[in-house]
Amino acid sequence: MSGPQNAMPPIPGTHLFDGDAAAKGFELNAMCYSFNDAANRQAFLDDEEAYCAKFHLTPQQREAVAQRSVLGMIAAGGNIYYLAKLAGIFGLNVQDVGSMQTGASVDDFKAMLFAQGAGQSYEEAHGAMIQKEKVHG
Amino acid sequence: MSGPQNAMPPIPGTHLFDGDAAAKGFELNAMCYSFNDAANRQAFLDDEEAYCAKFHLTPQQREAVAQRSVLGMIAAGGNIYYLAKLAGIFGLNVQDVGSMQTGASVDDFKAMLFAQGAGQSYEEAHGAMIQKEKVHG
Amino acid sequence: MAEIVGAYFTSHVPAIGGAIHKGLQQEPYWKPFFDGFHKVHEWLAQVKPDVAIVFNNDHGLNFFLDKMPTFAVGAAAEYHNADEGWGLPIYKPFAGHTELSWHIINSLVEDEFDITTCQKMLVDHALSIPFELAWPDVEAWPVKIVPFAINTVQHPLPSAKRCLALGQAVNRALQSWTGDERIVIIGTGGLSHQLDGERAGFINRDYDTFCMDNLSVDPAALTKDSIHEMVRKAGTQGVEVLNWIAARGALGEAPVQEIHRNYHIPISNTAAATMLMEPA
Amino acid sequence: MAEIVGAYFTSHVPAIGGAIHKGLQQEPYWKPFFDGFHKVHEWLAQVKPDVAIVFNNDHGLNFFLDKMPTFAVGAAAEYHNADEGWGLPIYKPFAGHTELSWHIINSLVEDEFDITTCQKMLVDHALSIPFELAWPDVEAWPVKIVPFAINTVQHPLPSAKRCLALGQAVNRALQSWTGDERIVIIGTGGLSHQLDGERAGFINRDYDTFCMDNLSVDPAALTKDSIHEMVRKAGTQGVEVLNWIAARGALGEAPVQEIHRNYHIPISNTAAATMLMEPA
Ligand SMILES: [Fe+3]
Ligand SMILES: [Fe+3]
Repeated sequence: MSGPQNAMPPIPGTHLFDGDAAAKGFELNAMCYSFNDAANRQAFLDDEEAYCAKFHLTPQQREAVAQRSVLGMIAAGGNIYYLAKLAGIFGLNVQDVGSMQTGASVDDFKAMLFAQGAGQSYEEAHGAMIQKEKVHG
Repeated sequence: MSGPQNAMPPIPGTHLFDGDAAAKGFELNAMCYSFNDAANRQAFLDDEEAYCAKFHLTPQQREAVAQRSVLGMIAAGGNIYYLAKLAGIFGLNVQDVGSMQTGASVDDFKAMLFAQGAGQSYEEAHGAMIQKEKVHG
Repeated sequence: MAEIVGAYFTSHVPAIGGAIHKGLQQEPYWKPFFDGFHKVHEWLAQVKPDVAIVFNNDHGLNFFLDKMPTFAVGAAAEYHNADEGWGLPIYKPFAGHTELSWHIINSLVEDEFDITTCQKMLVDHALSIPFELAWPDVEAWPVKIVPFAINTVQHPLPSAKRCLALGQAVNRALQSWTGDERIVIIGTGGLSHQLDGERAGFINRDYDTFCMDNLSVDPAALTKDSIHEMVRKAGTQGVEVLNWIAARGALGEAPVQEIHRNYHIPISNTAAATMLMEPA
Repeated sequence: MAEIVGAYFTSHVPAIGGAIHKGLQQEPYWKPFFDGFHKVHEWLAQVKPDVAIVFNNDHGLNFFLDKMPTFAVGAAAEYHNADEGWGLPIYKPFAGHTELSWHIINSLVEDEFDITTCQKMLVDHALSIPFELAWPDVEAWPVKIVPFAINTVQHPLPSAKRCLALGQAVNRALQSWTGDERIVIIGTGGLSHQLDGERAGFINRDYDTFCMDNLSVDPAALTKDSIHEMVRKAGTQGVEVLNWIAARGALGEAPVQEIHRNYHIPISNTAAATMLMEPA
């Protein structure tokens, strides 16, 4: 893709949902979009394999969904606004999802947010969180 | 509606499908849009009353559809691109629809088009058509 | 002639809806955020708007990637919320102001904005939560709405400059509207936050402060960054500040004063902010 | 670098598809129209395009009034035709050029065009018939496509000036594309016709001639009329000439020469026209 943003220095830990991602992730996002409907959420819970097949997920997408890997889903073109609906099926909120992506516990992820509220920069708060995971993880 | 075009002198015999019309005609156009699907066309043919009820046509719209009045449907907010799909159910093409709206026979409507092809202006060709309808009609 | 009474800006994090539903407004976690709304209630009671022009973004309820508009404008008589996938209670419906919608749509297309016109449009928490915050405990909303949805989902997003211009064009449309409504402008979303990627949890107080300091007095200052730079500074979802920028544009180019500000980190993963502005 | 080989314009009346289907090309009614395509076939065989940028309009197959975009751009890998309500045979599918689509989309949004991006898009007779006319009897289309749908259904329509500017912005996008494709620009629809109202059957040879005479040498001449004036002169559906104007814009601002023209009244209710243009 030759969009103007490709000339830009990348943003660490950040994946823009651009044309490449949108093209790659169409099926996965379509499946997640279907979860606006409660009956579809139930159908996924009843038979995940069949439901994913119905949406023609790519092998990479299917694998990421099976592993509940949010970063894997994003790498496979998933957009967080749609993925959040899949997370909702499992009762996961955006802090759970944040924890899954950062490798920190949910409590440590929350503490990182509070630290920013208390005046730390993201870099300070994030650094402390990662340090803690290393020690306790 | 206070769109800029309202300041314009009206165009005789012409109904712009503007916001007023689009708002007024939504249900009728939604029904006609559904006729892209063959099963829906059949459902309309099987039970016109029930099918119109399903789309909540206004009384004015229902009346115009019942009377097969194209001008009536346009007055009720119908857009010709969608209405053409309703006309298609009855095997009517755009020249049939032209005849219905001008009050001329289909042959005379076609002759009016040929006359423009032969070099007459619309006003001349249309005038002749109307004259003929008066004599024969 | 219609009067623009001012603008109301707020974050719209879904969890806020949960807190309202459970009555947690006085809990220590929520109080610093909800306390920012006393002034909003007071102001709204005083300026008594009857129409709201709302700039927000869809989060995958009404729009999908099959047809993703840059700018969508509602022209419906009613707007409904629906299940967004979390099985939460459905928010109250909104009455549309269709005549004003079409007036604005006509004016915007004349002004070379290539909008998508929506005679049906589901609205999600990005519209409902700011209303729940502004008018708690009402049976029905006291204002009719004209909603705008700005694409903050799929890049390329419209630039901040284009969003400000959109808002300014809406202001011109309102200037030529002959009704006598009292109009409030609403911008929702932001401020800095990032839900996705290894940088999830990113917040940027400095950038948010820059945005809040300049929005009233020099909104063009917010339009100097490219979308890419805005994502870097505000986070992937922090670009929702585009809604604020468009809303600021709709206040017009005459001087505007900030009359209220509240800012609190964190609400969910987000730096939550609330502001009020009035014509100076 | 990619090369723009030229532009092909044609009417797209549904009845043409019926005539092709029934093999009526040599019938007296149809011959004057189909004879205009010998030169098109010859030219395409000579310039050998492998990508087509197509400006056309949806007739109620892909878009409805719930979400009506001013300008929609396809970004799909495949585009399918479907039943348009008349039960006619379904036309062949088209391969999309997704990379070029996204390049153009990025460039257009950067250029402040507020497009709707469509990763799924059904295409109707307005796209299929020009292809059936240009490449009769092929198994599969020899070009990949990037389709544009311009709103000619629901007023307000984009002005002719805005459509020309859209095309010119597409040209800029093509100039910055690093592929080596041979690109043909296609504009479909028109010329003068009116299907609805008491003025149904209206045709205007003088206005069509003005459009065809100026399109190559002075396209801006076609942008002086408001949409309202264009409807007056071209008929309610004659405004499809907006597709031709956008396509002309995509040829760029360097000189262009007309190399072929055919014009015949009537095909169905329409003044049918076919043109070819090349960089001068
Ligand atoms: Fe949001
Ligand atoms: Fe057409």
